[in-house]
Order: sequence, then C-alpha cells, then structure tokens
Amino acid sequence: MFKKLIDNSAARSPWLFHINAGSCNGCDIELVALLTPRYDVERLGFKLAGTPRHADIVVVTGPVTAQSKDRVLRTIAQVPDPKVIVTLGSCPRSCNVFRGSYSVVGPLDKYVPIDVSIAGCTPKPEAIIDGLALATQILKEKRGAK
Amino acid sequence: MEFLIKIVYILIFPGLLFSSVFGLWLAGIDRKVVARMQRRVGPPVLQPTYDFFKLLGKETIVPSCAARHTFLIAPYVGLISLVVTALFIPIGGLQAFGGMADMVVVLYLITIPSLAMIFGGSASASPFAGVGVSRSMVAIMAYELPLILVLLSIGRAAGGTYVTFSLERVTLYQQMFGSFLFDWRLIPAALAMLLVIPCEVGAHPFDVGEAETEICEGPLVEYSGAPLAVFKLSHAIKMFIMTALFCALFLGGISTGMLWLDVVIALALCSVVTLICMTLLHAITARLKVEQVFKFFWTVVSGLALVSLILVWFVD
Amino acid sequence: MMLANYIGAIALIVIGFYAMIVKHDIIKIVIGMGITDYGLNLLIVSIGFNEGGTAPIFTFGELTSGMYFVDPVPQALTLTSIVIGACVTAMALALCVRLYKEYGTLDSRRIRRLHG
Amino acid sequence: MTYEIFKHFPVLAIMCYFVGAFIVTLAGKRRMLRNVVAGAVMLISLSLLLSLVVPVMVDGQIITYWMGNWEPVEGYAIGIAIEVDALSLFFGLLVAIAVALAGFYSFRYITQDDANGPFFTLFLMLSGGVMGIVLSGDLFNIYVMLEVMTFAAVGLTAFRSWNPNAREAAFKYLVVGSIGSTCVLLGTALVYAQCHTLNLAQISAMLPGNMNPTMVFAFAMLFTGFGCKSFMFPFQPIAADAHGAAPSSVSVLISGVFTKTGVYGIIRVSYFLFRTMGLTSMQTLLVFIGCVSMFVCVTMALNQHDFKRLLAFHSISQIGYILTALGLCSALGIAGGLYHAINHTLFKGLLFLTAGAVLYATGTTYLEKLGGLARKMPQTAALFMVGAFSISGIPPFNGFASKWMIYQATYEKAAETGSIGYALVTVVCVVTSVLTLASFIKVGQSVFFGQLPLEYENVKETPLSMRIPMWIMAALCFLTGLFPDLMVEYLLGPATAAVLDTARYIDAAMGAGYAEIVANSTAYLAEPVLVFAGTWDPVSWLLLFVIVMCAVTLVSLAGRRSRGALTLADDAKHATFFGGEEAEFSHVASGDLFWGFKHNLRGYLNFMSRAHSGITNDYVVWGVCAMAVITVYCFIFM
Amino acid sequence: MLPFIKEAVTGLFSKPSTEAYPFKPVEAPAGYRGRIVFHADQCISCGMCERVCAGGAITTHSEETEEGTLVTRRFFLGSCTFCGHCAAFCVKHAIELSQDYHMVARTEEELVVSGSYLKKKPAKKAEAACAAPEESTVKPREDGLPVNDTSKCVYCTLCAKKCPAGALTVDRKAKTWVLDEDKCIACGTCHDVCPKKAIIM
Repeated sequence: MFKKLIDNSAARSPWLFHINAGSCNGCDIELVALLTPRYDVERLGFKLAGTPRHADIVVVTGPVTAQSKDRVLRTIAQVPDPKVIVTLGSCPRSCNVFRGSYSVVGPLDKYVPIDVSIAGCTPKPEAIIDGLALATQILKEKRGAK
Repeated sequence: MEFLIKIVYILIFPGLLFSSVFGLWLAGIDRKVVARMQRRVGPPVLQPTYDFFKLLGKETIVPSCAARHTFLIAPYVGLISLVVTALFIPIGGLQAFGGMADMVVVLYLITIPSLAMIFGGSASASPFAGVGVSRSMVAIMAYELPLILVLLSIGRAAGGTYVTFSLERVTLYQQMFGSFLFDWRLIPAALAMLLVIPCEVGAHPFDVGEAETEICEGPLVEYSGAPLAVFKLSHAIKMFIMTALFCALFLGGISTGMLWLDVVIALALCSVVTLICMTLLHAITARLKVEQVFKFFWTVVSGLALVSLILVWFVD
Repeated sequence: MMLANYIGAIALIVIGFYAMIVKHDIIKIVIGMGITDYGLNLLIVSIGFNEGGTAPIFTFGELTSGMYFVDPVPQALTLTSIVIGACVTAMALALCVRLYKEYGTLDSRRIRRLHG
Repeated sequence: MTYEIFKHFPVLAIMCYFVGAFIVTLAGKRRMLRNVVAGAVMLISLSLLLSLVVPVMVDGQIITYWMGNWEPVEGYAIGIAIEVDALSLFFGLLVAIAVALAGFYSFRYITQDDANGPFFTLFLMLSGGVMGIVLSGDLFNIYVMLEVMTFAAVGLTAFRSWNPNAREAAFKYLVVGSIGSTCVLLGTALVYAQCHTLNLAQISAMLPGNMNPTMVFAFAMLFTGFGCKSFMFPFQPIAADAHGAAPSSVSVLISGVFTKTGVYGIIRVSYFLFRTMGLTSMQTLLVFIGCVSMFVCVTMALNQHDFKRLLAFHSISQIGYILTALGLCSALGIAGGLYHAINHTLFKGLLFLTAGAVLYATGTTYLEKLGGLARKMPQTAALFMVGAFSISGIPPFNGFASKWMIYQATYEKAAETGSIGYALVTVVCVVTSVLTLASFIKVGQSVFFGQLPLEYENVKETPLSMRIPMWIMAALCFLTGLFPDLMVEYLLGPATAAVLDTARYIDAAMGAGYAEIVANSTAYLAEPVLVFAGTWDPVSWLLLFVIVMCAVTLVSLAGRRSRGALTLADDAKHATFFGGEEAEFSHVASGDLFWGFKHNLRGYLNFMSRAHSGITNDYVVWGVCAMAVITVYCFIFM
Repeated sequence: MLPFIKEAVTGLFSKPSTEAYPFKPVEAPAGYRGRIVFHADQCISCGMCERVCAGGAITTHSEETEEGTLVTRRFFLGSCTFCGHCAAFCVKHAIELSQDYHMVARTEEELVVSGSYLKKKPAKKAEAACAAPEESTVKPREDGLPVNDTSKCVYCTLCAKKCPAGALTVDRKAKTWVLDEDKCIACGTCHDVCPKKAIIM
C-alpha cells in the first residue's frame, strides 16, 4: 500500500535543483519564468528546492566551465537517489558556441549520464515543461526499477 | 472502554492521524490560495501530501561529518511532541487531554519542534545550517515576547477577578460570556497573535530561518528523505496547532450544543485563520531581514499585545 | 566615650571602603580591606562594652548583685573576626604576589584579562 | 518512635567534612587513600542527611542540637545551636548531593592538575562550610562558616596553576566577597547589640515588630551581605570570573551550592529574623533585584565566548529566578523558588560537569575554538542537551516545572495585588527563559555540533568515572521534572511551610510557647497553600509521548520496505553541501550567532560589556553602591 | 499594505492567467525559430550553412557509392543556437526553422535532424573535357604588361577595381577590356586578383 502511494506521489511532486555551470543566464531566466503566473509549474507539483539534498531533478544550464566542473559534479553527487539529470539548453549538451574555449571542459555527458536534454537556446518554457514532464516519467521508472 | 476512547483520541481524532491529515490539508489550501491570489492555478490541495510521501521514498543521506544520532532522531522528537501538544488544545469544546497542560505549557511545548529542527540542523555540521539555526533562534526570541503578553492578557480576561492559565477555563469562560475576539479590549492581542502565528510556523514573511533562496533552507539543508518528510509534516501540523490555539483562545465561545458540529465549525475556523494570517500575508509580502523580524516583533507586535494587557487590567 | 568609639569604627570602615574604591594599587586595596576589618572589630568590641563593668573572667572577688561584667560574647566575636581578617589579608597578599609575577604590575586597571 | 538519635546527625554531617578535610591532608600524595577518605566522607554525610528526611520532612520534626548541651536558660539561648527544620534540611540535602556528585567527578578530573594534593582539603572545607551555614542555628556561626566557605572557594578558584586567569579571578572574588562578609558581620554585630543573643530562633522571636533604625540598618547589611554571597545583581561579575577560572567540579559547588547559601541567608534574614517579607516594599525590592539579575546576566551570557563564563552568568540569572520567586512571599512563589533552587543545583551542576568534560578532553572551553564534539563525545553531548533543556525550561525537564510555578506565582501575585508590574515580571521571566535557550543553542552549535576542528580529531569520550556522576545528575534532572507532585509533597511543601511558619522554629529551639510569649505576631506571612493557576502533568505527557512514539515507530516499521534507503558513507555524496565547493572548515560558532538580536540591542549589549570592565575597583564601587542603595531603600520604605 | 491586500483578494476571485500548457497545446508565435527542417533535395552542397554555423551544429558526411557521393547533412539541435544564419545563407532555401519547439530527448540521436541526398557523378564526356586542361591561346606579352584571355574573362571588373594605377577599363555590358599601356606599371595585381585566371603576364 505504502509503496503504491509513494510511487504515485513521486510522479506528482518532483522538486528541482538548478545548477548554473557557466550559463549565459538565458536558460536560468526561462527556468524561473516557469514559476510565474503564466506558466506556473507549481500546479504540476514542481518546486525549486534550495539544496540538492531535497531535489529529485537536477537541472543543469551552461557549458561546463573548468571552474564549475568540480562543483557541478559534487553537487550532482549530493542529490539523493532516485534522481534525474536534465540539461537545459544546448550548452550543457554540447557546449554550443563555447565549444573549444580554453575555459570550457564540457559537455556534461563526459562526466555524468544525462537523462533528459532539452534543446534550444534558450528553450521555450513550454519545451522546458515538456522536458520536466519527461524527467518525471523517468523518475517514476527509476523508482519502479529499484 | 475509557482506555479505548483515549487511544482513539491519541492516535486518531485530534491525535496523530487527524492532525497530520488536517495539517497537510491546511498546508495544501494555503499553497493553493496563495497561488490563486497571485493569479496562478496553484498546486492541487493534496500537494503537501504528495510531497510527504515522495520524500518518504527518497534516499536518506546522512552527511559524513554530522552528529548522526541527533541528526536522525531530532525530526521524530519534534513530530511526536507536536502531536502530543495537539492533544492539549481544545478543538471546539472537545478536550482530549485539556486538563493536563495549560497555556504556558503549550507555549513551551510548541517550541520543542523548533528546537528539534534547530538541533537537527546544528547536528548536520553545515555552515548554512549554522546560519539557519541562528536565525530560527532569533525568530523564536522575537515571537516569544508578544506571545506571552497575549497569553497573559487572556489569562487575566478569562480569570474574572483572578487569573488563570487553564485552556479549559478559557474555553468555558468564552462559552459563557462570548468569544474574546469580540471583546474590544482583546482585539490588539488577537492581531498580535495573528502576526505571531506565521512567525511561529516559519511562514512568509517571517521565515528567516528557512529562507531557501538565501541560506539553502537553513537547518534543513542537509536533510533528505524520510527525516525531511517528517519535518515537512511537523511544519504542517504546526500550522494546525497554532491556528487551533488561536481558535481556542479567541474564538472559543462558539457552541451549538452538538459537539461534532462545534468541532467542524472550529476546524473551519482554523482554516479561515490560516487563510488570513498565513496565506494573505504570504501573498502580499516579501521576506523580512532577520533584524527586521526581531524589531517588528519586539516593537509593533509586542506593543499591540501590551496594549491589550493594559486594557484588560485597567478597563472593565 | 562610646560615641567616639562608634564614630571611629564607622570612620575606619569608610576609609577602608574608600581605599578599595579609589586606590588602583592592589596592595592598597588589601590594606583597605584590612582597615574595614579593624573598623568592624572596634565596633563589635564597643558594642559589648559596659561602662564600669568588670572583666568577665575576673571572678576572684565577691560577686555582689550590683556588679556586672563587660559582655564577653562580642570579645569572642572580635577574636574570631581578627583571626579571619588576618587570614583574608594573608591570602590576598599571597594572591598579590602571584598576580605581580604573572602580570608584572600591581595596577588593578591592568589586571583585567577577565572582562566583558 | 523517638527521634533522640537523629539529634546528633546534623552536627555529624558537618563535622564529617571537616574531619575528612584533615585526614585528606594527612594522606598526602597517596591518591587512593585520599579518594577513599573523601568519598566515604561525602557518602556518610549524604546518608546522614537522607536519614533525616523521614523525621523532618514527613513527620515535621525540627531537630535542635545544642553544642556542649548548653540549653537555653530562662528564655536566653546561651549555647550554639544546630537547628534543622525542613528548610535547612532541604538546602542541606542539596549541598550533600551536589558535593557527592562533584566529588566523585573530581577523582578523575583533578588528575590533570599538577598540584592535586590540597584539592580535596579545600573541597571538603568548602562543603563543610556550606553545610555549616545551612544547618546552623546561630548567626555568628553562620558568619564564620561563610568565611570558611569563602576561603576555600577562593583557594579553589586560584587553584589551577596553569590557568592564567585563576589568580586574577580569585583576587577579585576575595576583594568583592569581603564586602559581603563585612556586611554580614556588621549586621550580626548590630543584631547582637539589639537582642544580646545570636541564636536565630531567639532573634526571630524578639526582632519582628521591634524595628528601630539600627535594626533597619542591620537588616540592610545582612540582606546585602547574603546577596553578595548569592552574587545577585551588582555582584555578578566576580561570580563569572570565579566560576570560569575554577575547576569545573568546584564551579558546580560555587554555582550550585555556594550561591544557595546566599539565598538561604536571604530567606533566613527576611522571612525569619526580621519577618520583613510581609512588607510590599521588601517584596518589590527582592523581585526587582531578581528580575534585574535575571535579565542582565542572561544578556551578558549571550555575549560570552567562553563556555564556563557563559555558564557562570547563567548561574546568576537562575539565582535571579529564585530571588524573584522568593520575593513574592506567596506559598507558590516560595515553593517555586525552592524548587528552582534544587533544579538549578542539578542542571547547572550537570552543565558545569559537561564543560569540565570538554575541558578534560580538549583542553579548552573557548567556544570559538571548539566544534563538532558530539561525534567524538556522544554521551557528553547528550548530557549537555539534558542540561541545556533543563535550564532553558523545556518540558518535561525539571527547569520547566519550577519556572512554570514561578510564572504562575508572579502572575497570581499580580492578580492579588492588582498591580500590572508583577505581570511584567512574568514577562521578564519568560523572555529570560527564551534568551537562556538561545545562549545554550549557541553553546550547542559552537561546541557539540557543527564542524570538528582538525586538532580534535583524536578526542576521546571522558572516562566512565566522570560520566557516572553526570548521568546521575541528568537522571535527577529528569526525575525531579517528571514528578513535581512528589517534589511538592515531600520536599517543597514542608520547606515552604517551614519558611512561612516561624513560630514552630522558635518553639522547637526555645521551648514550646516561647514564640507566643515573646513574639508579637505568629501569623503566617502568607497562607501555606499552593494555588495553581494552571495545570501541568509531565507524567501523562510522557505517557502520551511514549504512546505516540510507539505509533510512529510502528508506522515507520510497516513502511520500511517502501521507504528510501538510509546511507552512511564518507565520500563526495555524503560530504556537507557547500554550494558545490569542496568541504572546508567554516564553522559557524558563538560570535557569529544571533546577529539579528545583537544588532537590535547593540547599544545595551555594548554598554553592559563595557560596564563589566574587569577592574576590581569598579566592582567594589558597584558593591558599595548596592549596599548604600539597599540601605537607603530600607530606611525610606521600612 | 492595503493596495496589496486588494490586489490579492481580487486575484483570488479572478481567472488565473496561467496557460494550461501540457493539457492544451500552445503554438509558438510567428517568427519563432524552432526545430530545423532540412529539405535535402534542394541542397546543392555549397557548404555555406556549415561555414556560418556558430555552434558547429552542422556536419556533413559524404560517402562514395556506385551512383555518386551520398552526402548526409546532420543538424545537431543540441548544439544549435537557433540563430537562423544557416537558413538565411542557404541560396536554395533548403534549410528552414520551423515553429516546433518540442526539442526534448532522452538520447542524443533524437536531437539530430539530418537529410541525405545523392550527388550524382557527372557524365563521362564532361569528365574527359575536364581532364584535359585547356591550352591558352593567348601568349603573354614581351614587355611584361598584362594581356586578357577573352575566352576566360567574365568581365567582373575586379581587375579594374584593384588596379593601383587605374590603367584598366572594363565594361561589363559591352564586354570590353581595355588596357592603358601608359599608365600600367606592370605590378601584376590584376593577374593575382582575377578569379578566372584570365589575365596572363
């Protein structure tokens, strides 16, 4: 009984933790835009958590810069299982226009497996909602697999 | 039979099960209505419940440099003492264990969960938690002064020619002479109490201790999984307890003769109080700074409560 | 006669307190404590004094009904008090010696590691 | 049953300590022998007093013992009396228990010091002095014992040769303490001048109602003197210095027992000898001093950076509670005050012992240097938490039970007198309680929780012989808080009745009917009936707590399989979250805490900080001013 | 305070301004640059798109087959900035940025838009013509001044523009190339800049 309850709840209350890995802030702003009355992801149970310990979904923006790499990886490691890693925008997926820069050591999938990538520069908030919905699904799958 | 009823009281009706469910429901409508006030759709009313169960299913990480036992035990102690406190507060004339603790005791009992959170956070060895602990404690210092002034005013008003701390007598007095909310001398105290509730619960705009954007939720920064769920549940139950305390202190006079109807009315009033003092405040204010909270409570709110105290003592 | 005693005692006590308040040299503070003690002793002895009374141990002669003693109790008290006062002074001076060794000064304004 | 045999117990209890002190000196460097003698002495004394519980507390006897069998002649007490009523026994028990626990703790604790030979001599002298004060029935005897006690305490304060502050603290203590002694002696002399007797019972039969200016002055002197010994408001800085510098087990005695003699003295002086507590002005004075001590010291404590110094200030703050409660002159107030006295001895003793344990393990009590010790010393941390919860009045520990009684007493007093001032006293009490909590959270965060500095990586839990006394104290903290009813029935009730019923005390010493013949009034100052304004039933609370705990445990066991895992490891995942940075040492300790509070009260706090200047002369000025103010106040209002 | 309360209460009783996105599809506004659509059949392999792509999202992969070269052009949306340069530079309008913004994927492959087309091998005859380089019929002048091979010249006027001495006059319409020998300094710039190598020196 508990298991079913927990499984069902897991899909309804995914909490996000947002990591900026050297982003230009475009994607960050769009992510915050999701909390505005227009998009209001809270109605789907999403919430921005203040610390990785509370999060289910880690949202990474920005190409992974040399400075931020260790921090990003450490923070991702600190998220309790089950967790889903979402890349927001093109940067963390491929470094985008910053590829080849001396200070960029991305993309992120060199270091951790990415579960969902949302393309766009920046993605439209609706696309982010799509991505997060997909992430929630994966979350449920991961919980089921455990 | 007597014993069975007691067990029902403890575990089901005002006790564990009901206070959890009702607390989560209050937290739910709070979130929903805040969203609606900001012209959002808002989460479903059951959202806090979902959050609670989801957190139960998460991994619990104990930081390697934390004081393990304190870290893990603290949330449960907080929860249990809250549930026990819920039993002492009359709900619409229903006194589960009202004769065992008075207002002042309740005042102290409701600091135990805050303390549990403070010590739990402290045990997690995070500097964010350290700052959060400091801020939570300042918030406690801030609201305790007006709260005791409010309780003393009520103790005097309900004592007639004498004083009383007994919640039971406060309720009885109101049933005989009408609710204190309609006593003009106590209106400032009621206002003060309405401002104390969000601070006690740790809701906007007084949630300096758990400011998630500034200090990563303060004492809760290292908590995950079941202990965090328990903290969230405690938070919800605290909303219930504080509003129920308000109803018992200021709206205790409502009596229809039928106990169950009284209880239902009291619970409805709890929800209304929640909406007024937490939801409305949340929707229209931004978080204060910690020294502003302290100053606000020791000047404005205490002033209000003191006015009531003086009125109660000198005006018949 | 007795009035002079009382005035003297009170004056001694006041002088003692004055020394303790005003003097920054810790030796002088100790001296002030001593003076206060002497004032007290004087006071107590004066309390027990009866004009024309004989010494309480003086019982060789005939004890007549009109005869009376000086009250012996205050004298006992004074003795005790003197002993205690001497001990206090000794202890305080011992501490002064140690303080001078540790702080290199006898100025009470500079012996203030413990403050605030 | 006859109580003949019990007559000799009190004097034996006092003598034990002194005899023990000399034998211990003879034992020299033989540690085992020394420990055995000291332990035996402390236990004998404790058991002697415990055996008096039944006759004195339950049966209501008052035991009078005339030294050398010099019984009163024709209504004049000529001998020195040892008189034990419920109040004396109450304080005596307090002393015996605290001494025994602190003594057993010292056996191991003191091995760190280089010169541990004289320690037990002084320790037992101090204990004997305190015991002598509370059991004595003779005013001058009290003075002598007071001096013996002060002496031993000064010696013990200066005892730690490696502590650079010890001599300074001892010196200030001696100088300011001498003001108190002077006052007591002056008062005693004046009382003798008036009554020609030193026997407490006889004085208290003769004095009340016969107040002349000399007696008012004598009263003011005695009051100030005992106030100085209890370190009430203007005398608090020396207490902080002395407690901080003395070895912890001695701090237990100084704060838990030594200060109680001051309280005891104030009770004896104002309730018995002069019976001035019936006067509103005296009540106001005592309550005012209590409130000021309470608030000033707790705010000072919030400012401290040293564990023991912080505890020392709290100690005075709690004395403030006791004085306030006693100043109410109502049965509930007195009972609450006495209750708080016993609780204070227990929880402050416990806290000082944990401070000692921290010092023993780490070598420092400086809050900024410590941190995270709960991982290395879990038991000490738990004990500290018991103590901290007790002192800050968290139910169901004992501090709450007594504070709760004090709140009620103050508020009832307000209703009785119709004065809103007493309501504000209640408010001050509650606020002080919260500030106490805050400062103990500061200690908890700075010492036991937070991050462990590297240099304390090898710290070990304190040895068992030090932990056992602490556990006993913790258990007592819990038990005395759990059974306030029993406490009231067997300890506080008789003691309160004894405080209010002077006539019985006089009769027991001077022969039946003496009080009525000599004294003008034998009526109670207040009805010795406890009237509670509220209810608090800790046992039921605990029961409910246990039931709910069982329920929660059952639920969580039922859901165990579906619950997430609990993981413990030492890797990046389990490192503390630093916003992604590698974990580094950034402990949030004492000075950084409570900024919002300190910022708002910075004017007041800075002023208080500057006022505690550390200059001996300043403290003497405070003391003399207090003496003068109290004297003037007494002359105006009595 | 009061205006805020009013705002909150009116908000409570008015319709929320939230769009019901996942339950009701939302069209991107006109001009939104979303998922890339590649019309492979129109591509002429000029490679312009690849050269202007800032994010390096476009890659070309050619494979020799029987019929010719199989050219596959991959657009990796995960690296795309959606700037629209590729579409703007494509002369054949083979690239188009649609209004589709659903670019969410679990794997990298889902984010790739690709199209391939076959670049047929030219006929044999043409090949032969190419193979034998044309012999220039125009001989260079003895005095080192430039001479124009009219068979190659396209009259682009580049040589005239670049000539430092202004010795050249080229008329595009009339297809004339005139050299003022007096002005010419025989610097060879015209030879260097001629895209068709029509100027011989």
